[in-house]
Amino acid sequence: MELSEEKKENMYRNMLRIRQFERKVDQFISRGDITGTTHLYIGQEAVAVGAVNALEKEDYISSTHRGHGHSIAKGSDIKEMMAELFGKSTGACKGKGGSLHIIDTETHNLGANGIVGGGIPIAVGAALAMDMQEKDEVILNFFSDGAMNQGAFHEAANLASTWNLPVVFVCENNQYGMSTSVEKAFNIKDLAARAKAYNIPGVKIDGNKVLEVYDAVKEGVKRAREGGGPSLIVAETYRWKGHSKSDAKVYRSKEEEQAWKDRDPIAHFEEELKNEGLLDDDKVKKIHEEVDSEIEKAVTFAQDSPYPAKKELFDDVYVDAEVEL
Amino acid sequence: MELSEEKKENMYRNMLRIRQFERKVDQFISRGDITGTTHLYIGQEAVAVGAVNALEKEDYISSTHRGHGHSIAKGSDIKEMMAELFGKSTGACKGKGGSLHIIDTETHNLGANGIVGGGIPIAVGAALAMDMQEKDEVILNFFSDGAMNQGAFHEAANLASTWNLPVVFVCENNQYGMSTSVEKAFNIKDLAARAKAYNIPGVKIDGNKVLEVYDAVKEGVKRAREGGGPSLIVAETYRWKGHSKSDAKVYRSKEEEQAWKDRDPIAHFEEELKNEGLLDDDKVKKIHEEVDSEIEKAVTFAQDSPYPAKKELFDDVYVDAEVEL
Amino acid sequence: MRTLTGREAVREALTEEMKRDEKVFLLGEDIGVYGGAFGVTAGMIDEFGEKRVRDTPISEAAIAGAAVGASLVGMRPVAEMMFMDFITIASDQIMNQGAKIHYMFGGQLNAPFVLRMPAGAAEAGAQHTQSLEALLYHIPGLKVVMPSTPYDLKGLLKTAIRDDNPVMFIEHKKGYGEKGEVPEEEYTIPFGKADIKREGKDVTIIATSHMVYKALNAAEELEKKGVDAEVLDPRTLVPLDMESIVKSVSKTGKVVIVHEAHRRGGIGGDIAARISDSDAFYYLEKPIKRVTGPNTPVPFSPVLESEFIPNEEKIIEAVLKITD
Amino acid sequence: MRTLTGREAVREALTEEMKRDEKVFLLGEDIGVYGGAFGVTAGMIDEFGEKRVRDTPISEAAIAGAAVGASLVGMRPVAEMMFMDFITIASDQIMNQGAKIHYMFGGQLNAPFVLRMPAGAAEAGAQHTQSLEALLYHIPGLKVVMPSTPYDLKGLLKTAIRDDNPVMFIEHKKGYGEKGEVPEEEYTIPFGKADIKREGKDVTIIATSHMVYKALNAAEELEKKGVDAEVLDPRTLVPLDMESIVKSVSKTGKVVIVHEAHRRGGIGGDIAARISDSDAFYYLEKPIKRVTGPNTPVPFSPVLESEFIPNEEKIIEAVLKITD
Ligand SMILES: Cc1ncc(C[n+]2csc(CCOP(=O)(O)OP(=O)(O)O)c2C)c(N)n1
Ligand SMILES: Cc1ncc(C[n+]2csc(CCOP(=O)(O)OP(=O)(O)O)c2C)c(N)n1
Ligand SMILES: [Mg+2]
Ligand SMILES: [Mg+2]
Repeated sequence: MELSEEKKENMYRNMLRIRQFERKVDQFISRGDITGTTHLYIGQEAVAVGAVNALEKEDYISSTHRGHGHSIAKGSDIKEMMAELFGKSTGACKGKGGSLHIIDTETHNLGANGIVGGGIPIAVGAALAMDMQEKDEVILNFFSDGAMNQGAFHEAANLASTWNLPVVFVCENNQYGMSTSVEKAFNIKDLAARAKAYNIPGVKIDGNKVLEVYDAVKEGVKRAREGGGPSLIVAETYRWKGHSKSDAKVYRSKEEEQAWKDRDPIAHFEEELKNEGLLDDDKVKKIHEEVDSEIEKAVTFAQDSPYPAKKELFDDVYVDAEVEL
Repeated sequence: MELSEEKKENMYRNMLRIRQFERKVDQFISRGDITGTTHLYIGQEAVAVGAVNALEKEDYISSTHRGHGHSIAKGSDIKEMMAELFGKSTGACKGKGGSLHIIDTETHNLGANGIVGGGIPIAVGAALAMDMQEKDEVILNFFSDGAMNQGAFHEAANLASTWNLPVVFVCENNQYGMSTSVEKAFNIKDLAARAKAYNIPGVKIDGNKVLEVYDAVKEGVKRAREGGGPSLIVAETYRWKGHSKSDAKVYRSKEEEQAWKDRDPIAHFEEELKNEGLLDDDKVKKIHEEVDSEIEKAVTFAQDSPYPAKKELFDDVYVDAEVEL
Repeated sequence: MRTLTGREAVREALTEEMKRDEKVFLLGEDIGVYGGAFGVTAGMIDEFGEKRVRDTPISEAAIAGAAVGASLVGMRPVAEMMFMDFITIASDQIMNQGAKIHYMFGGQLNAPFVLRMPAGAAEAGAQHTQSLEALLYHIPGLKVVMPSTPYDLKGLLKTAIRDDNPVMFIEHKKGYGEKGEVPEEEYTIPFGKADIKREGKDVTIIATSHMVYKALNAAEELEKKGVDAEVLDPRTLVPLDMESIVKSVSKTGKVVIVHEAHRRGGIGGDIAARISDSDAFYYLEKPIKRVTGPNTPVPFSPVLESEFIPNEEKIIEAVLKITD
Repeated sequence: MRTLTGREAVREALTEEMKRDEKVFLLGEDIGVYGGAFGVTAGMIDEFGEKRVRDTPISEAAIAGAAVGASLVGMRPVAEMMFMDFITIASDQIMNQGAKIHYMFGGQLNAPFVLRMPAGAAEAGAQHTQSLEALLYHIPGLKVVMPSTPYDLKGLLKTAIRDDNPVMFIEHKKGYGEKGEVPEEEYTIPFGKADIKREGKDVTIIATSHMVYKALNAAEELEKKGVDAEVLDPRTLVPLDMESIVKSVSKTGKVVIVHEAHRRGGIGGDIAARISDSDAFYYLEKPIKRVTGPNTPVPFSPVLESEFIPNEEKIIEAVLKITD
């Protein structure tokens, strides 16, 4: 299916929004304004944006510890996201979750997950619910290479396949799980080959090309929606930053990093759109300004927001019941 | 490698030993003399015997809840096994374990396991120890189809492959995990195809032909011993009896059962050996008598043995320390 | 009133709730044609079909995870762990995911699923006999129910299924065969309400799950020895009805807590500590005694297993130690 | 004496034991060139090579299982869970396998492995901050160690590695940065010996892990208010040095137990119950108080997290409640 000009521009804008959001977060981390564990999505923008755009609005996603990109792509309010990172009461989780647990039920985002692979069975369960309720929706479940060696992946993938559930597994192979390269953690080169173990389609794609991601996911979504069951898409990409703030990146070379930066998914898409005549330098500049100002607003919102009141510690443990002290 | 006549006869004898042992156990279960949960190996004898005979004496095995056959094949004392089933202090585990936990360190059997798939990571760990100690031994890890959908299988198989460890995975596909057929629990037909997910050799064989099992396992053992890493052998077979004593077998047909019984691994091997001139009716009769009398002795031993003293409840929780009360 | 077994009571609760609400469905190993390892769901697949009585592969993490996930988008899953021991395989999904979803997401989501699981020693050795309620009791976000009688099993399971939080529903294998009165009319039992299974004035025996039966037997015997024991069954551990406990203890001044789980770190210690730090402290005349499984794995041999399981004799002994 | 950080003390113990015994090796996620998520094993791969400092895939069940298996045939694995929260993924291997192997096999095998794991709240939300010692404490067959100071971390880890049983070694993230005296000479610390970190006569504060520091600070403050607090650090939870506890309590007559884990089902309840049912009962003048993490998941927001973690103020308040 051809993408409309508007949609393409919007995808470009969203990729940039993710990039700039993460850059800002990175600054605040360095300055100590954002505390705790945060994992940046810079370098992988094409996966989130390409994949999410292949969905209908009502479709679901579920995400990972490296989840900001997914949330932004799905349309979350970045003010609430930023406030959450600051631990403020106006945050997406009222400050309870932080980066590892950003969620947005409004955009049908079932949330990030601090446990590698932990979200996969949950996504499959959500797909089961859609199937049982004969809904039209599908769920797109993000994870990265490291999660593929969790037992939870295996059990969930088998269940999804055996029950023919409407889930699309998107593995972002960013080449590392923390310091551990795919070569060290696997004895297979093509992670998509694991799909065969469950008799589902598996395809490896260039995760730095947003339209390639879009096309592949579109197909998976179509299959899932039409009752064809799950599929696995392995998008090859790279995280530019360290795993988290404490990462000195001793496990990989500057050359390797540079080679991937030379394949910047945003620059690549920008060029493509320029070639198509959809973007020019002025437009790019304008989008940059708009995105940056949007992010500044999010920052101001976050900074101006209050911290939760201490007693909120005790809220939301149960839906209905008080916490016993 | 050609098997010696003696070894072949011994394999036949061992298959029969397993069959008759289990028949006897079955009787005692019906009579209530053996209590608790017991899973009989009848119908699968060719797998245990074929596989174990492909090992050297010093090689290890690890087993499952359906483990009597593996132990007998590896050379365990059936007196101690029977006594264990009776919960007697002379049992293999001093009565502490029962059927689910029969073990025999003397024969390098790391034991049965009550948790489906639970023994797989342990076997891989044992293989790691052998590798690190530069030992010549390998470990043969038995499990059945059901275990293949445990996360533990997946994580362990990946680890074994990535670390190139000397383990041979023998999956006894007896077509069911309790009442759940392979068709219901998997969306793949050939379980050996899962080997590809770890880039290890995977082969499906006729598990009712003891020499076919022997050959396949021999190859896996050779590979493992020579540093070629793990492999997966899926032996197609059938458990004749119900899953455990409470099983009414409503999930399968009499015809299916009969078809498999017609492929009795013992009868098949007996015929083969007769054709080779290695066995005749007299010899068969003699072996039967010897096996039965051996089993009778085991029964007598078990029946005559004392129960553990009550205070033994507190022994062996720790190697060195007392249990705090 | 008619009597049912525990097994029938559970089945009836499941059946009624599935009829009431089409969002309710079951998943677990061999719960379909096999009827479950303990026959609890026997026949239900015929009534509700294989979509609502779903046999699963042997994948406990996926079972629990699927229950969590399905509960987030409109369904009301009731998942079964064939043995409670297997929660160890599904613990991430239970403890890190299901239990925390409502909280860590700031109240945006909730996970209304039930996990049913049979606990208790019944001749199957160390890995199929544990009573691991203490693990679940420790994790905020879970509700933990541990009924004894058929009446309580039924009424509490119906409440569990209607609850909007994750509910851990612990059955006892030996409770499946116990009989008890269960009315024909519909009823539910609220969480957080202990049940005085026997009134008494000399000592409070707090007993859970199958131990309630033993405590009641012990109380009969004690009666003959002139000790009038009250038997209190908390029924739900989270929430725990401390009010009833404090009331009873304030009356009797003496407490024996009975559970089958290992003593060390068992819920008995926590309950004892809560009593000691409550208004009941100043009424306590004697140390609180615990009669529990010992700090050993559960052995297979029948003679050892029956030594492991707390029994009437040991309860009586503990009571007499503080009432004599 | 020289001072080391907790992190250095753990590293030194590992290094010394690996030099002493070639059967000792490490496995875990990112423990090699990365040096571990908390830098504990930094540089060790250079000294011992990648066979003995083994980076693993993200497969906690396989990590724990491989440790169990390797320990059965001659090795002495020290496995790391990157965060203690992840024992939930490896619980079958820890609780059903490792813990029970010696017992259920009638003493034929034993599993001498160590599982190291950092616990405690440190700005990472509900799934990376738990103190789950109560779960391990409940399972017979495991030894459970939970040290506070660099001195104890080192001496107890060396003992753990030499122990012939599975040992759960719980470190605290915030303990990695704490400094303390550690002698150059070799030493080990026996299990089951509590350490009186401060002597006092008015009240016994039993504190574990990082709470020991807070208890000591609180004791300083209390001193100013005329309360002379004894601070007792059990150091090992299984075995637990009840003798020292009873002795201290019999002297002071008052107890406050402090741990970071959730109150409900935390080890504090069990210890309180054990004290109440010991010879110390008749010396107890006041209810045993617990200062613990509340029964909520750990929230992310710094203001909420610091409200979650027990602090000096709350300890002082609890002490004053029973000493005033
Ligand atoms: C089960 C589990 N194990 C370990 C961790 C610690 N951890 C957090 S992220 C991470 C690396 C994950 O790698 P991958 O899945 O490839 O995701 P990426 O960081 O590359 O996006 C690890 C080991 C965790 N959060 N959960
Ligand atoms: C983790 C786990 N889940 C469930 C069970 C209960 N159970 C015992 S044996 C069995 C079936 C196992 O099937 P399979 O692995 O194919 O072995 P088989 O019985 O066919 O030899 C089940 C479900 C268990 N013991 N462990
Ligand atoms: Mg990755
Ligand atoms: Mg099977």
